[in-house]
Amino acid sequence: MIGELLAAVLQLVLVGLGAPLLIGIVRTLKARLVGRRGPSPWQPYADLRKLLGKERVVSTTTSWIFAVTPTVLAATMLVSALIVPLVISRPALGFAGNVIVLMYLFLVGAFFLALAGLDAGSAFGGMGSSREVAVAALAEPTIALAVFALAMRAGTINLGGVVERVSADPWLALAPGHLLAFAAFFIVMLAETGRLPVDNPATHLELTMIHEAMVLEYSGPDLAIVEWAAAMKLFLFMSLLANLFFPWGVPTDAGVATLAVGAIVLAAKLTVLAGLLAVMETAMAKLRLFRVPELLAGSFALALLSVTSMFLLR
Amino acid sequence: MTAEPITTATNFLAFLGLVSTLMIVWRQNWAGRRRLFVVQSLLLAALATTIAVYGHRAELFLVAAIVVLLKAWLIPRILGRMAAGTPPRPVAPGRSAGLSLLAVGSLIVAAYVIMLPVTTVSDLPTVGGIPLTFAMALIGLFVTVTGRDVLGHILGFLMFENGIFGLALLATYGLPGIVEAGVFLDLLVIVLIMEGVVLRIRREHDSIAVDRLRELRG
Amino acid sequence: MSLVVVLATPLVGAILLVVARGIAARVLHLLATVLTAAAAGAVAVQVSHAGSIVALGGLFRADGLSAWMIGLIALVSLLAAIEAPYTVPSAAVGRFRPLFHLFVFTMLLAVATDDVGLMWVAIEGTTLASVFLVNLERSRASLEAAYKYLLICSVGVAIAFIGTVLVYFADIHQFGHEAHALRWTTLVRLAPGLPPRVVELAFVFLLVGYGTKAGLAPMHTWLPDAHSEAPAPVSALMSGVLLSVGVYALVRFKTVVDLSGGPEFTQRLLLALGLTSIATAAVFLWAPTNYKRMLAYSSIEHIGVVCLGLGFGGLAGVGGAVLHVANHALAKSALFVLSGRIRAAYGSAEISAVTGLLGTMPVTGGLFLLAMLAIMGLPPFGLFVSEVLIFSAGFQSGHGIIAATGLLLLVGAFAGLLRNAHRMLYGTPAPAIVDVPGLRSAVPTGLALLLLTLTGVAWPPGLAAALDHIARLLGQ
Amino acid sequence: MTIVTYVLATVVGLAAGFAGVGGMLGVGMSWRLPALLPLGGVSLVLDPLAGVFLAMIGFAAVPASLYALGDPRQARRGRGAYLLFVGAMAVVPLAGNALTFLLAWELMSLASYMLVVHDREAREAIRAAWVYAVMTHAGVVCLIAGMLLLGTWAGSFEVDAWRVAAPGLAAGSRNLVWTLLALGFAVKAGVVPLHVWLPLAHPAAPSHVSALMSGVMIKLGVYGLIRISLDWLGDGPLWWGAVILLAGAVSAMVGVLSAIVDRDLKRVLAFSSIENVGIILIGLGAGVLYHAAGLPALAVIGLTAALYHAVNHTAFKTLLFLGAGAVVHATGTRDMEALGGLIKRMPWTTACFLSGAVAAAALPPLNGFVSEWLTFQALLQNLLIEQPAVNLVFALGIAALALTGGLAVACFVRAFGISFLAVPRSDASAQAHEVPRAPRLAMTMLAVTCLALGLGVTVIVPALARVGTDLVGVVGTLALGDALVLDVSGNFASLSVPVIAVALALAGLGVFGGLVVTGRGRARPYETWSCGRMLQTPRMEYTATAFANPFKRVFDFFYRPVQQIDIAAHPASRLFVQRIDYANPTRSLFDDWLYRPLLAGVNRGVRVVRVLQSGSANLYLTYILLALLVMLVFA
Repeated sequence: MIGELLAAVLQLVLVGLGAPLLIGIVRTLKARLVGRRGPSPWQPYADLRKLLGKERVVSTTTSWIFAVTPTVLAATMLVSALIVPLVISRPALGFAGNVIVLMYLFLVGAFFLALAGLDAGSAFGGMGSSREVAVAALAEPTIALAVFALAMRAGTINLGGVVERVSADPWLALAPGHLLAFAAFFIVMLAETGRLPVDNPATHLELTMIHEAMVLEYSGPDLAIVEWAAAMKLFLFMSLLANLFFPWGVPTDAGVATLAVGAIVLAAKLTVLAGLLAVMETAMAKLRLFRVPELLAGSFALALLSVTSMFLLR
Repeated sequence: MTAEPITTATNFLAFLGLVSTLMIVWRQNWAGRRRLFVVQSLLLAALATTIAVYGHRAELFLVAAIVVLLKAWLIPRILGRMAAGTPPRPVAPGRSAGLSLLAVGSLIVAAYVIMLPVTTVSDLPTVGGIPLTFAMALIGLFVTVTGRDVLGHILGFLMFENGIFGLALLATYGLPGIVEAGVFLDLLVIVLIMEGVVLRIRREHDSIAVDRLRELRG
Repeated sequence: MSLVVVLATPLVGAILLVVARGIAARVLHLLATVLTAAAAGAVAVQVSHAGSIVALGGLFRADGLSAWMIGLIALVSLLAAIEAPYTVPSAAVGRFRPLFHLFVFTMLLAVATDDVGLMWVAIEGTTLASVFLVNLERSRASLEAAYKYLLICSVGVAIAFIGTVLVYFADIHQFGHEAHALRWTTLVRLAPGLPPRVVELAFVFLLVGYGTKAGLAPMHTWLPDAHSEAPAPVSALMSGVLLSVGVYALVRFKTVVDLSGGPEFTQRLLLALGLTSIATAAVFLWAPTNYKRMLAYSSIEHIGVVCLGLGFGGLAGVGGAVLHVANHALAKSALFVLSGRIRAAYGSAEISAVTGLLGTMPVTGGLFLLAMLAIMGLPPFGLFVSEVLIFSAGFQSGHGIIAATGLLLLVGAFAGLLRNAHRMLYGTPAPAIVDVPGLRSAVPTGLALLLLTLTGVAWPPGLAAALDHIARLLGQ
Repeated sequence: MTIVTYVLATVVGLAAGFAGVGGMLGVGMSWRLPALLPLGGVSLVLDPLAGVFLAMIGFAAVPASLYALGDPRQARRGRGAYLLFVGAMAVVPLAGNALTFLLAWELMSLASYMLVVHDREAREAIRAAWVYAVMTHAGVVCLIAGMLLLGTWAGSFEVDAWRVAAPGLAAGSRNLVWTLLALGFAVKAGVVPLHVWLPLAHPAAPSHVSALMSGVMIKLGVYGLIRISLDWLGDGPLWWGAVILLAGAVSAMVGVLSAIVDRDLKRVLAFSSIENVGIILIGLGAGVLYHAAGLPALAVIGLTAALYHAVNHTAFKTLLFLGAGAVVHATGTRDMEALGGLIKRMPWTTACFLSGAVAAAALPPLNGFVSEWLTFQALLQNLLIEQPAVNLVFALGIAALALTGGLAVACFVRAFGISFLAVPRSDASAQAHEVPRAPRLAMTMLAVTCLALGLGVTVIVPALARVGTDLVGVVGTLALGDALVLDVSGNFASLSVPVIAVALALAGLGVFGGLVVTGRGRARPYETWSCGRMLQTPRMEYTATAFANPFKRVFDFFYRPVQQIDIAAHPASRLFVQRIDYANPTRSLFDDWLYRPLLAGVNRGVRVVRVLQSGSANLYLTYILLALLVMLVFA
């Protein structure tokens, strides 16, 4: 029982504290790739601490929804942290949910963030919400089909079950269906977490930003929490990607040593993925908003391919 | 076998009736038609008396008398009163009687075909005349349908009635008394009502042409 | 005895009303209809006990079907008589009353007599009695309608006379000069022996002849003109029961023909004519200009449904058809009475002239809406149940396709009727219209709708048994 | 008098509700009155499936009637029709024979027609009522034909006789009956392409009635589909389930796509009803497919998902319509472009509407999420059926359900955000005031029900599963997990909504506590940032049309939007623009290609045939002569 508790705490700490570091690593890698020295990977912690110190400025037109949204965002991310198998295949809340619950928890966050965007009553908030919700809607079918591909292969959609099933039979991981599902899921991650081809996290240019437009009105501690939640979302998505599709090294029992090994293996995988993300982002420019559906349609086609390949090669 | 006198007499009278009907179709002007109608009614009365004599049906004498009284005298008088006001209609040029005679011919053939079930099954001596009288009825209907004015309609209807009366005589040697009386009463009332209606139409439209009566559509 | 009273009262009433004037006429008018209704009730009671009653040595005979029709005619004429003072212009009421009762007499005679020939005379009599009723208002249009009505119906009924003569010929040819050869009872008794070919030929003439009186398409052309130009009580009587008398005559002869040559012959004809009638009505219901013509076409539609019921046959089919005749009579007479009031208030029979009826005339409008729902065949009124009965017979007798087509056409008619009802009932109410004062005037139509709800939702105990008895009577 | 009627309606609702729950728990009851009507008279039978729908009708009628009590003056006209409406709806699931069913069904349609034509002057309400009445009547005619055919072949019009005789029927005749009845029920359930009456009729009715129509009446169409696919006609071929599933998928997508772009709040909710019926039918289609493929355990899950979503939809859609009714009552308009900022003036209604919106967008922990999750589980396990074609149908179902889920979130963010948040766009919404206590109580009751239905998963799913097993036939004990966690098919998937809800609450409190403790709670009010412009007017806000713009671009093949710009220039010169009117209306696929040509054809045909009655007596006589000759020749 102690192991379970320890694993839960470890997962919370990893997600809570590790998320800004992941963002930092990606930023520094991107800078290095374009030949700049770039800020140190610990820079996001400094930003958060600065924001926490600042004064909260709240617009008169907003309502309680604007005030509650940061808390809801953070809460959903923390609960998701206990569902995704980071350092142990069966995390504390593993029994309570599966991939579909995870996706809907992220949707709760998107729902309230969009409402907060609208609440301020400015044109940018509305535009950001409208586009964010459009992208989220178009990403849904891909997630569902990718999950369907996994469910066919693993016979269950409980995350722990999938991890154990795939790690037990390595050939599964190399099946074409599996790789196609990974590619589809990767594109969805880019769309959901607002990374480059869909939305440029680094800019404040009104016409191009989707995620940033919604949080334009936030300031001080609220902005800190929102940024923190966004970082956690990226962390969770990447670790989900890593552990579902390449689950080796995810321990199944909760001993102190095994947990440490699990954490290190997770850190390694995330760094590799962060590198891949950085390379992708520097290589690609931002897509015009009305080309994003074609990208998502492509990912949907990949997911459909993975499902049909699962059929044929069964 | 020598045909019984009743067969030859009824066939001959029925034939004459049909000829009178054809004459009515051929004659276009009203006065001539009215006179031919009287002839037709008299022929039917004669038919009734022959059946009364040979068929030993005493009540048919009374029926024949009523036919003469009603259809040969009273109704033509009313028709005359009705037609009094209208200006004599010139015979429309180019409206040859040939076309209608052709149609009447086909109606006679149709009458024979329709009455086949009756003529094949019946063994009555007067069976020969049935298709002829039925043809008279159909031609009467044809005159009603092609009537250009109200009088044409009424005359056609009366000829149609005559044809049916003849058919009834030949097929059943006369209907039961109360029904026969009812039919004559109805016929008289129809003509009287028609007279009232025609007067009102003439007062309303100051003409009894049918194309004035086309306002109610849809 | 009560049969003679039922027939004598309207005749005597008509004769007296020719001379009566003023308050005496008004009292006599109402008294005559009430007495007829009472006598009809007596006849119905006697028939329900004794099966059938006879008068004048068998010339008059009332069995189940006749009693049903006599009751219906009495009821509808009561409704029309009560309504008459409101809508018939006072100048014409002197001519209206005697003809009205004569009209009722001829209809009662047609259904009460056993002699087929006398029935023909009576039906011809109904036409003659109602010609001047149609032309009561002496307008140019009603004159034209009356003329066409007289001409077409006389030609039609004359064709029916050929049929009657042929039936008589078949009877004599087979059994010689029977005493009462033209009596329906003898015809039914001798029917199996009659030569089928002749009887079937006779039925074609009878169908065309009496079909004209019943308003079956394509012989229906006089009906919209006559019913829309006649004053409301007369068109209520004509649409409600005169058409049913035409159907009554057809049913009588159908029984004889079925016994002699088997039911297929009459079924084919009745189903064909039934479908054509519903189709023609549905087309003309789509965009009528005048709401009285709309009601006339809806009568054609419902008579077509009755014809389908007779064509399908079986206890449900014929029983349903008989019930449908009663339901339709009640609903249509109520509708015509109400349309009379609407025409009196709005001054025009055009649908476009009447808007916001529910707003300006709440009582009449409300009743009009309910009656329209009834005529469209919606529960809780009886027409829904009788239509379901008829179509259940349709499917049971294997005529699935025809039943389905009928149902489809009914939807078309429903759409048309509802469209016009909407144009009249809703919209901005016309300001200067006042409703007929007092609720008393709404009592007769309200009563009719109440009866309809009875047959629609809660059948009185005897009804099912009566319908089965009548169906069996007609050889099902 | 109005008060009495609505109190009576509440009592009837409660009675129906508890009778329904009783029925669900296995209390069977049957009550016959053969003498009252022909074809078997009146007969009412209560079984578990009827119990579920009866409970739905009952427990939805209570808040709706309560809402009406809040504003008796407006609810006075049509109170009789409302009572008839609730009564007839309660009888439909109980009907035990054909005539009772048809009578109750038609009475329900008639009552709802009377309520739709509530506002007599509004032209489009009248047209809506006409479209609704004609389509419903066409549906009823299909039902009449189907039931009479079934009654003829089964030998009796009693439902029990149908169950007995159904297996013996020939496949062809059973399919014909199924198609006819399915068409009839599809019209009432608002399945695309028979849905065009729904967005017209529901907004025209008063709010508490459209709440019942959307929440409960269209479910009776689903009830009918369940009866014919699983109960009355025995187990049918595979294509029944496939047709239901695909129809559900199409309806879901068309419903939500139409809901996203509509400006009228109540039309948005009406379209969302079409979407939710689509989701229910996806679940039902899956259940029927499994039943036909001989997998009763999965069939029960599919059916349970459908029933559960039906119950949930009744709860949150009634809540949303009552909320919309409150908004219309307060602001007098349904156009979302004129609403906005209502959260500050109508806090209570806003909170209830938000909970309805969250439930409708299927977000945890409320009830919409749970039934959609269960539908997913039913769809995801289709591998046990070997045919690839069926698996493809399931894959389409999954994609459609997922896309619909995402678009539903967008639709309700738009509906709630534009109507309730930010600055009021018209002075009507600026002076809005909170609705009286009765409607608020009604809405709160429903909001609490949504939460309870969401949290009580482990109680409700077994109850509905028992209804499923009663229909599909006895199957082994369903491993549905313990009191806290719901397991589906062993360890395929498990869900525990209470645990997630508690975790969310704890995490939220933790974060909020952290903020307050570190003393950073204070906030300085200031204007919304708008790039330095001084003036902040409501016209700068995002409008409903603008919000829907991305969807119009992405799905333009479906919407075929029309660009309407008219520029009012200054009289002096074209260059000085005074006013620009921009509209971007979408066109309905079904109106343009299916219904408008149909009407035009009918009108043309009628104009041609009217010539027959041309007024000439000669022509009329010719008709008689022709009729005579034709009959003589052919007879």
